[in-house]
Amino acid sequence: MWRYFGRKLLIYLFTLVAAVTVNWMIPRFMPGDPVQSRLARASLQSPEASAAMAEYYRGVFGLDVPVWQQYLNFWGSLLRGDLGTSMWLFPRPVTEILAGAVPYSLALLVPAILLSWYAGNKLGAAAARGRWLDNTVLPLGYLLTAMPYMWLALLLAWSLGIVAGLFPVAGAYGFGLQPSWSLAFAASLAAHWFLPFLSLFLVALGGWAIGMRNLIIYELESDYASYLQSLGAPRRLVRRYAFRNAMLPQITGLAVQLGTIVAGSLLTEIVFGYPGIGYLILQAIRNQDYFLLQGAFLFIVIGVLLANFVVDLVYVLVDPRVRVQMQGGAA
Amino acid sequence: MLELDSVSKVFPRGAFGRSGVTAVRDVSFAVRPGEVVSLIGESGSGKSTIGRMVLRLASVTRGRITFDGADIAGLTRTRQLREYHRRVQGVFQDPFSSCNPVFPADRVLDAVRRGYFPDVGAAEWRDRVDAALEVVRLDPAQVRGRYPHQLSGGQLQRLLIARALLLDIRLLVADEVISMLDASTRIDVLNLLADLRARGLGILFVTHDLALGNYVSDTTVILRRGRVVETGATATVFADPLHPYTRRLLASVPRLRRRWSDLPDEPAGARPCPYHERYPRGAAAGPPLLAVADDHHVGCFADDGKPC
Amino acid sequence: MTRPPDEPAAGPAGAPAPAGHPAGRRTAPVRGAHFALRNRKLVGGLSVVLLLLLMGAAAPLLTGQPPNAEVGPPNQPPSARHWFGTTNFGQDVFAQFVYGLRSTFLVGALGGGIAALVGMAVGFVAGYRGGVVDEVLNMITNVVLVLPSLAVLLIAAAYLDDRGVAVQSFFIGLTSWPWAARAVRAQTLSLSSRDFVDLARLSGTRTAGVIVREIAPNMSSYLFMTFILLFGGAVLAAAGLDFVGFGPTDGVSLGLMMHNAVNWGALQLGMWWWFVPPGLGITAIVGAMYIMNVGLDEVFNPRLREM
Amino acid sequence: MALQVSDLRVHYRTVRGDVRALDGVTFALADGEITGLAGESGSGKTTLGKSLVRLDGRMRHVGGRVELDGRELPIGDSARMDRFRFHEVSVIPQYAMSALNPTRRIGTMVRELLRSRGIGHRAVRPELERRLRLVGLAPEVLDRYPIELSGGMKQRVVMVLSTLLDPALLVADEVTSALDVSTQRAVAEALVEFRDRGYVRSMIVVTHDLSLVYQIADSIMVMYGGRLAEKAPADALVTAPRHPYTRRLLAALPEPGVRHEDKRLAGIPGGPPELLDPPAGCRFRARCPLADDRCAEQPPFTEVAPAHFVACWKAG
Repeated sequence: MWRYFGRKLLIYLFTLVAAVTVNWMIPRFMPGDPVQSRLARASLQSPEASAAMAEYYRGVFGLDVPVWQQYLNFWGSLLRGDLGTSMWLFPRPVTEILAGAVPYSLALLVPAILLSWYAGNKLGAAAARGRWLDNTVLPLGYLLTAMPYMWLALLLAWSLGIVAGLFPVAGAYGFGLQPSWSLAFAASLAAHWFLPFLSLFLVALGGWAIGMRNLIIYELESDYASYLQSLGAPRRLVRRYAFRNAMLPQITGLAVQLGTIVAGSLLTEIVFGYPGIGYLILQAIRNQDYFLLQGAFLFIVIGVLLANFVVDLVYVLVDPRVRVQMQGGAA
Repeated sequence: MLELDSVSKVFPRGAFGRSGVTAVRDVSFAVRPGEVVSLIGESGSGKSTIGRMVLRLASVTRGRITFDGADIAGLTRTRQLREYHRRVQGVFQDPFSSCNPVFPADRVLDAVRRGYFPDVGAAEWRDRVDAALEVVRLDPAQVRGRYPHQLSGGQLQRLLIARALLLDIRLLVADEVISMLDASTRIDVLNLLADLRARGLGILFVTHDLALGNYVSDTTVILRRGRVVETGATATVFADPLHPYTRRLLASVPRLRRRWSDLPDEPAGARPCPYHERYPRGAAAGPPLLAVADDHHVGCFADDGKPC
Repeated sequence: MTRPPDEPAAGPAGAPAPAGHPAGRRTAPVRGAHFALRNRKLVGGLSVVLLLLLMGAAAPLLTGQPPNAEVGPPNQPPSARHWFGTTNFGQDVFAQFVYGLRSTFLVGALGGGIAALVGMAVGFVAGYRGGVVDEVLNMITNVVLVLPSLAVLLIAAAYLDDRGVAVQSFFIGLTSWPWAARAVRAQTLSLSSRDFVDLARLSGTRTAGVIVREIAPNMSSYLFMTFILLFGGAVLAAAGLDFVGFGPTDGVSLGLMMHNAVNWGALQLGMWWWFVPPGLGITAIVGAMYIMNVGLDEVFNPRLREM
Repeated sequence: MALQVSDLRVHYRTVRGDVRALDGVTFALADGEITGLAGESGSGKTTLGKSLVRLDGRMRHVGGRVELDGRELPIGDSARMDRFRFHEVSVIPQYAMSALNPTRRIGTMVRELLRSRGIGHRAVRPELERRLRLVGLAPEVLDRYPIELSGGMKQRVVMVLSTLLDPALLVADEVTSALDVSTQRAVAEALVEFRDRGYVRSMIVVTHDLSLVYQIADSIMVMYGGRLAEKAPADALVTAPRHPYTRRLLAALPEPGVRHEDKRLAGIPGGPPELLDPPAGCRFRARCPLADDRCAEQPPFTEVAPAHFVACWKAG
């Protein structure tokens, strides 16, 4: 048991180190003088910001100390929770800005991931049941997965938002509102949330449905399914077993797909001007705010790692084979 | 010619091989030219692992395997290994698995040419192939350009033996070569092995079937859990099996014209294992093998003092 | 942001048939071609892909002017003169579309190709060599697998002053190979326990030879399908990058078109002709390739064919 | 007569056309009879075993009848056949090692299976435990997942489960071929014990191993090319075979103690006929040393001695 999680944690630790290293390396090893080129490109309005940026760069880059020292310094400030100061929203610290955006991103991601996973699996299982459904679900599923996230978002925003006028297409709540515990505010939140959620949900749905369909067909051809049928077990029981067993690889699939869906949510947020991490990334790019960009990157990596770990835990809980092997019970 | 001296094999298991499973323990025997040695054991006895070690497809963990006096573990260069495989070849259990299904079956012959005889001309090579096919009694027209699934298991297995014969082999490792063949053709492959032996080839015949081992072999090595349990001249071992495990095995073999129920059951412990009598604590305390007669040795697979 | 909708290994349904056993299995390429031509998914998908590829290749012939030239009045809806309408700047959307197809195919082929090469190399070596090599490669694969690739790409792109399609493809390729490596590794692992691999070693074939001559041909259909999925993934990843604003610094791409459309308020202005064609183009290419893959799977894998 | 199979024809659909895996098979099985069904791969023996229980997706019932205790089995109609499965006809499949759902505790799976067939689990449970003990398994295996059991244990669980409702007919398909010699004997003897105790009325043991089936069977059927070549009491078949194929087959089996220097055995030259487009007349004709013009006509499967049936013109 501990060995399993130990291994997993080791991988996550490595990943984190790799991510931080990428973050550290890229500005340093790209051609040109990073400080000057950043300062030049950032074309900052206020002199304080410009000075702060130069100073911070000197601090974290520490170009006068050996490279390994620079690397350690980078980790040091990171562990203190210091991701630098935003240029765009100067002088707010990057961490604080990101913390404000995370709830919006989570509000989109968590329901979209869980619901699309659940509904996609159901849809895929239904598709495996009959030729007619299969012939509709399969092409539709492929069409959905083939869509760029932002394009579906654009289509939804344009058709349901602008043409039909059913939903607002920008921001997280109405212009005139202040965040409060009122019903009006909640309604506005929900209305603004719906379209970004829907576009994320739909694109992810297709992939799950296809995966489930293929897995179920495989399960239905397995030996235990034919044995049950030889003993006259009704299709219902065989299907239920097949569905349950096919769910297990889909859980692992969830871990693999997380990064993709998170990427999708970034793009969706941009389309809808939804103030999550993705929207921040766009602003960071527009305003040449590299600290914000790097900070957002780290936030995403850590989020994905945490989610992966949760998926691992769930998998161990639901697959008896892994559980048994961990207890060393295999005969 | 081939000699195994206290050979053991431990398979690493777990991350970076921290723990291991011992598949073969202190196995020693020899194969001489013109001799068929059958290695008999049930699943998990380590018999196939020994075959793979002899073919250098698996490494030896402890002990030595020598061929003509040279330790084969020393053959590390590709060229040295190639020379070794010029003399020692193998045929495996599943003839269909031995042929790449996406290519014609006789491609296995071309691979030999590519590896060993790149200078031989097409016409001469064709003659050599025809000669080898004739030895295994295959009609060249029947196999040329055919895909594996278009041939029977028996035909394929003979083709694979012909492949080995294209080289100047002196030892053939035949790993369960007939267990997947139909009853009507397996005897032909066995007879072929016997004929090759008559031509001076040494054969290591790995099998789980005692009757088949008995039919072709001169020497029998019976394995259980990676250890040699009994070994000797085939006639001696089958006429007077000394180890209780060998006797149990013989009694379980289904035979025609004699039912299990007609055999008197041997009461447990009626004839204890001579090894145990000498070394009551089992193999942990004694040598790997105990000589009972000139060419008849008994070993033990129990290493915790329990009776075997 | 590779998105393998049904990475061939995940659904074992997509695994190559363990061909070889009794009669009735695939014989020769002839039979494969026969089933390929009769497979509607394969033929349909391939047609769409080829049509779009042709459009991209013939871009200069289809439009008289460079994609970014101002050729007419701005904000025009589709008409006989401008099939897909014009942008805010009076650029012809159709011209941008056909030129954009080029970079889409290029990024798919290059990015997918690099990812396929890395994935196959890692997968083959890890699966065939096993042991410590496998452990280490597996670890690396897992690390890259959990790293969200769009995020990595964003960071890399942010510091690149000069972004061409080739550089973009290179980075996409380097971040999207892990699932392919895993899939290839699993296949290699199961194939290398087959006797023909041992036999090849006994015939004096070196490791590289065994992989190239024995293992790879056995999963060629599988490798091809993996490449198609990687191609689709690279196209989508590039579109995402372009959309964020990290597209090619010069030239035109379908993702960049969407980026510009959103940037210049096409949504609010109701200029649907500006953002619908590029997205549709991407969806058509990637979707057609996925459908083609299903068709290929059915052709290569007789078990599915009977469904 | 427990089982009466008349002129059964079952075809296999493949991309190249219909393979006539069973091409007119007729035989009867008495109450309490264990019959061994032997033949080479591709002879149709597995198809025969399967078609009495469940035709898989590619098999098609083309003709002939199967009667069990005088009632016709609707073998071509899977839904109607369900009523008979488990209760009347049951199977121990070739793949017994992987026949149990890997993610279910064995006991849970048994309970759900029984419930889905409308059988109270409580009523059967004591008998289930008794039978598990009989084959040397503690009832605690029901609390285990299949991965926790060894191959032999799974084999025995499947054996007990398949016969739990005392079926009239059991098809045991290559049940021993994956096992070691020593466990083989135990499993084979358990089959006989099940029959003796009345858990199973009659049994067809499909195998490629004549010597194994000789150990436990009352009668043996030999199949060749989709048809029965011979059916006889086990001793008669082994000591006095009538069909040239059976004779050659028996002559090709080495016995422990036989060495090639003393007695060189011979196989049967040639290969079995292609069942996609089988030749007319006797299927063994091309390989038969006794064949003559008459064999161009298909020989009937006739009784040449009490309970001894042969399909050969020369067998009279």
